Amino acid sequence: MSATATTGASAHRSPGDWALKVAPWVVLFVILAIVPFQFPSFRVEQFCFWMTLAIAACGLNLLTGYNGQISVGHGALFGIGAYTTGILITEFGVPLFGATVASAVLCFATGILIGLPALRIKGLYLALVTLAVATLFPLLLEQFSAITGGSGGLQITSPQLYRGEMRERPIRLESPVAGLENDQWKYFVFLGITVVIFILSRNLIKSRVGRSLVAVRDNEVAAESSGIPVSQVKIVTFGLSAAIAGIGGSLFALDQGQLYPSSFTIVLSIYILVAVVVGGAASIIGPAIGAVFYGLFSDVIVQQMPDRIQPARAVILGVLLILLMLLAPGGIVGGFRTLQAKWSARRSSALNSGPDPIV
Amino acid sequence: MRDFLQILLVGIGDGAVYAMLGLGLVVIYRSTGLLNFAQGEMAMFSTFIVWTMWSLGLPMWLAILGGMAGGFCVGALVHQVAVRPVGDPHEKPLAVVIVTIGLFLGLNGAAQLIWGTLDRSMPPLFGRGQVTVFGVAVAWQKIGAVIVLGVMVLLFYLLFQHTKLGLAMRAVASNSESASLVGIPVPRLLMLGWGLAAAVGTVAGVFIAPNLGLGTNLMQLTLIFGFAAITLGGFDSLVGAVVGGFVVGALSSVMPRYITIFEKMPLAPAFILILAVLLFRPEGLFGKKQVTRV
Amino acid sequence: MKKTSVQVSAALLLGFALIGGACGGRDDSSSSESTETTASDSTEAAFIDPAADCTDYKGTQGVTGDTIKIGTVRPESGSYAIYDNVTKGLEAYFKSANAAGGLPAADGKKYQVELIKKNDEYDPAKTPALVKQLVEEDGVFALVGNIGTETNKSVRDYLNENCVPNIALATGSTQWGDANAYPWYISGLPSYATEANAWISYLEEVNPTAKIALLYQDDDFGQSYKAAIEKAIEGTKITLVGEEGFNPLAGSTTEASVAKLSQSGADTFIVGVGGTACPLTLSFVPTTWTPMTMISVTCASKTALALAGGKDEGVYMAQPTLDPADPADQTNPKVVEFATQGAAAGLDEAQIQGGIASVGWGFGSMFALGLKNATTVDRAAVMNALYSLKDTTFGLIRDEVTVNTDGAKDPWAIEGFRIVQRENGAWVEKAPVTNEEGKSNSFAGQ
Amino acid sequence: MSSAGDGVSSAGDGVSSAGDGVSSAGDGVSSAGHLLEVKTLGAGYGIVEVLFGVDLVVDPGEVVVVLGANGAGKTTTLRAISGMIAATGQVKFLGESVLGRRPDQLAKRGIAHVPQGRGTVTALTVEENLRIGAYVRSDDQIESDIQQWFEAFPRLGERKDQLAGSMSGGEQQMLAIARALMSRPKLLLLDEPSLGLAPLVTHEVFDRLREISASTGTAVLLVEQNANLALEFAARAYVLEAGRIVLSGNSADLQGDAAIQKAYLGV
Repeated sequence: MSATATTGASAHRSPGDWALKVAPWVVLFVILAIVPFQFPSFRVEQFCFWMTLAIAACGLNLLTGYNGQISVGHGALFGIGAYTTGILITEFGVPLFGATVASAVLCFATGILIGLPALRIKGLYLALVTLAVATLFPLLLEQFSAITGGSGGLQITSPQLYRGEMRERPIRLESPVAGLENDQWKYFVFLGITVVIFILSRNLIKSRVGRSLVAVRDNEVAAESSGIPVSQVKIVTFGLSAAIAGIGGSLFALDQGQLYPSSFTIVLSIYILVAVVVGGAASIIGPAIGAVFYGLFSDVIVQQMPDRIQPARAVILGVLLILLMLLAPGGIVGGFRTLQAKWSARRSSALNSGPDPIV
Repeated sequence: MRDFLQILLVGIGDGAVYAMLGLGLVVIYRSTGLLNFAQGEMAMFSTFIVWTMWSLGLPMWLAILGGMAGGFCVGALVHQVAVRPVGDPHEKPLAVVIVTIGLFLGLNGAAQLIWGTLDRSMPPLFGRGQVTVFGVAVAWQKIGAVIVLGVMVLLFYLLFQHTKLGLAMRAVASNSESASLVGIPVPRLLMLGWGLAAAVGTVAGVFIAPNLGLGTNLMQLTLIFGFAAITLGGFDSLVGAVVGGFVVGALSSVMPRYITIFEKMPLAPAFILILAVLLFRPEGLFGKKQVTRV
Repeated sequence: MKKTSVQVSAALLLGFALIGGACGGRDDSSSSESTETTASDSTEAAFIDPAADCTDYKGTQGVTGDTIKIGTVRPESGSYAIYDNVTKGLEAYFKSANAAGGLPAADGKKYQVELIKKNDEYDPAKTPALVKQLVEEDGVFALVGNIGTETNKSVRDYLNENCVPNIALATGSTQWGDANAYPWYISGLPSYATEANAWISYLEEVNPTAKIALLYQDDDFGQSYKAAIEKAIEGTKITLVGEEGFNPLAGSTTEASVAKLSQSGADTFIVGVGGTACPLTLSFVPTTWTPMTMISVTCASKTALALAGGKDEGVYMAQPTLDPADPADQTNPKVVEFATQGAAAGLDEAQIQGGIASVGWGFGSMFALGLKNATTVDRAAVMNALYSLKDTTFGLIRDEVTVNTDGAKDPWAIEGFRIVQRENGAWVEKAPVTNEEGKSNSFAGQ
Repeated sequence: MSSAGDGVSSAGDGVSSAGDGVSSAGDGVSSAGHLLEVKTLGAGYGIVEVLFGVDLVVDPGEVVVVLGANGAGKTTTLRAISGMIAATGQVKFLGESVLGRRPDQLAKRGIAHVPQGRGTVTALTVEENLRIGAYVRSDDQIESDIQQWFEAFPRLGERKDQLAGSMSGGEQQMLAIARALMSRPKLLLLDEPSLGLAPLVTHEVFDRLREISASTGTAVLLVEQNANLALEFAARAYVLEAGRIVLSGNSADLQGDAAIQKAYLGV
């Protein structure tokens, strides 16, 4: 891994290398820009859902991948973001994306609250507590049905001009651009937010703060002794992670326009975690890849499978997870890096015909 | 008062089953230091094996033995192919959590593939009969559950305190390196521990299934109660699992009926218990301090 | 490092771009702008007038030659997968119809049905994408037998705005009575409120001072029962002396609730819960309490009652349909037809007798009726046909139950129940069918 | 890699006997007679290599010590021999190659290993520790052996029902050794028994060890930093430096040579 990094950094900045570095980004952006025009509307809306999942996974990755705190409960934070957005818009008439900001703030606060016990509870025990949170969350939604709508769901509505009068109508993101349909507009808005969140989290990870996150993960005592305020770092990471998951949830609410407790069961938490580890924990783009992988798997591939073997989907996913942990614990990104490191090591050893570089 | 007593007894009966599930969790925790999030699914799977044998005409007790044997194999296999290769749970908690989640999904899906999605009916081991004590009806099934739990605890006590195998298992749990150096084949004992836990889970499943209906989601929420039980009792304490099971059973039966805030979430008392114990007394009531503090 | 990840993601994206190519590009003519249907008060004119209510109306989408495409969404996996048996029955109906040459329509042709199924795992967040896929990509004519209250609710605006029929919903939630606002929906079950009303009517007859203990499922389904019971006992001497909500997601049994209700002094026990919890509730009733017990129709199937451990003896229910497991009903031609043709279409004995697949069979039959009665093969025409049924019947509805609809005035097809009691594993009639034509919405307080 | 031999000959100007000892082992001529024979042993942790070819032999009943500074690879040598870490090279026990076997398989063959610091199973009682020590045995003398240990160490007997973790450091070390010997091994591997013990206690432990070894005929391979103590106890010694054997010879010779004392043993 470090070998790749150094070859990349120390490479001569020849135009060819530069092109090689930029080309994938260009290809990626071109693809992302074309996608909404190539698919029917329901697919584009599914992509929007994948993006909300990617954002939540990005948040969880900060916590689990970079800071080493395991949460099996991010589905609940995602849900808090979603319901906050829904309630603010429907009950208090908050503008759509204003509600997103408010959700992020509220989730940050919730994250701090959950982060407090996490100072004393670690590893598997933290996983247990968050698992319990995730299991409890849909029940909480039903318990407080007066504001959440309970199992009947929360219809997110806002006053809209309709046939000449103001009425409570299901929210929708109206496209201001003539050539774009609503779902395509939504796609680009979501894409913009997703990209900004991933870039911000990348910058965070590359910064001094990010290094202290990793230091705390790798060795708390050492981090403490080198002057890193471990408790603060852990709590704030929990808050940030929760806030990002909350933004994902908020967009989910805007995407769906209605919320039901059964969407926020433990299964959602598991899938967010799956997106992180399949894509590659502790890699910036890993969660996005994991979310796309999961989306492809559950919304495209599984739907093509014959009826009788539909339950095999869980088996496939389960076996895949176990194999991944045994063979490529770094997920897709990690596995790819390992392959590349091997390949470049072979190439360099072939070139130098010297001994393999160790460390 | 009478309805309180009636509800309390329901809770104690449930508690016996949570304790059984907890025993399995404790056995695994003691041998591998791992919180097995797939324990419930292992139990569900082997309960289906019991059901299959029973519906093929075997007597219930024989079917249960068969299911325990089947569960033992599932547990042992799971340890060999999935858990052992991952490594130390305290060094790589994320990998271990993911593997148990993978097992959770895999076993659940496999059960759906094999047995379909219809809830099956399973007769209560001790029948549907009841005795009335002071105007309160107590099902034989509840009394049976408490007795079976007692027998299980006794057997575990004999195994761990009075056999060479049990001694070896305890040695592995406490210090696997030293255990290995005195000639104990550690991997084989861990495998045995997983098999044992799954076999115990079968009994829990046999008691839960008649009440919840035998479906693939049999254990998904019950497991949280089991975890609450062993958190309260101490992750490494068999006695703790039993005491914890009864307390959790009683609380989650009584509180939702008398405290409005818990009305729709019998799981909440269990959750509060887990959080409070881990925060203020992480070793639980009967656990050893060194083990639970990470 | 960065380079690597980008390459991976680019490769993945390229992957699904290829899938996109295979799926084809966007159909530019589809527009999501839409208008809401206004109620039409005219009795002469058809209930739905697509020319006035629908922009971009595609009345014959899904009909090509003599084939008609139908979609359905149900939980194939997950906790509610038991309801997949409804879909099995639906599928068997269409298979059987196809084998017999197809469904007859007003244009004299017989249509082969192509059924496309989607799995939403009972999660209303998943339903919209799948329903949109059925409508936009698969291009179905209508949805038939969609399962679940919340799942159907989650696509109600979409389907009504796009004028796509959703026929024979597998849910009796009282909200489907709002045909004025949502004319493209029609339920395939009786309203839960009508059922609850039937219980109370019978109680008034046999026990006018009944003291009821109610166990209800704490969601739309169970709350429908609760509201209807409360409304029905107004002005009677019947009282509600104990009630307990039950949350099927909470992971506990109904045992403690039953224990509490058993001490309430009630002489009547109404079990307003569904799924596995219902028969198990019966098994929890202590021997010290012997109330007259009424159970939800959703629990009446043989499959479900097998879970009661013999405690189903003596319970009552309000029954709108024939029971394929009941010896008394087995000679009825409707049951004979279901049993023989269902078996030919691949249903096994357990499914035929189970009482769940037969419901799905009825849903298929309801669609067939709409197609047959429609003036043309057209979405609005089929809906209008279903909203103007006159003294007809379909599926396994009891012969005495009259089937009539009249637009928003009477949007419920099934409104009659008889009261039966379980004796020696079979249902015995205690009160004959009472038809409550056009009153279902009033029972629900609408 | 014949570096071990080279090292000795270059260093062993004054002590020719040391060179002899190693060369005879290195040749492997008389391998049949050795209890333990280690050749070109290499081992490490992950990518960090610690041992670069260690050669040593132990004969039946013999007491041998491996000396060396902190980090020289002493503990790693023992761990590699008893199969606790992966290793390369050759390890023969009783003439059979045992490299790659698990520790429990070696324990069955007669190698007992008391690891550094934590030799006891702290969650078991004193008596249970002894009993678990006899895990590989199935004869009927286990009970009498336990009683013998209680007689030999009354303090263990007094606390037989206490958890091992509740005893003092010296008592735990004695218990660890006793537990290892309960398996009636042919070879005892001992890793720094003096670590963290008071000098008086250390002496007592070594005295006991000598008695037991002499009476049971158990060979001991000891690893120590405390050179003087160890050389008094052992008949032969190897000196390990940076993962290689740099010197070997009889304890008496090593003790008598001031230059060696200064260069390698830090005295």
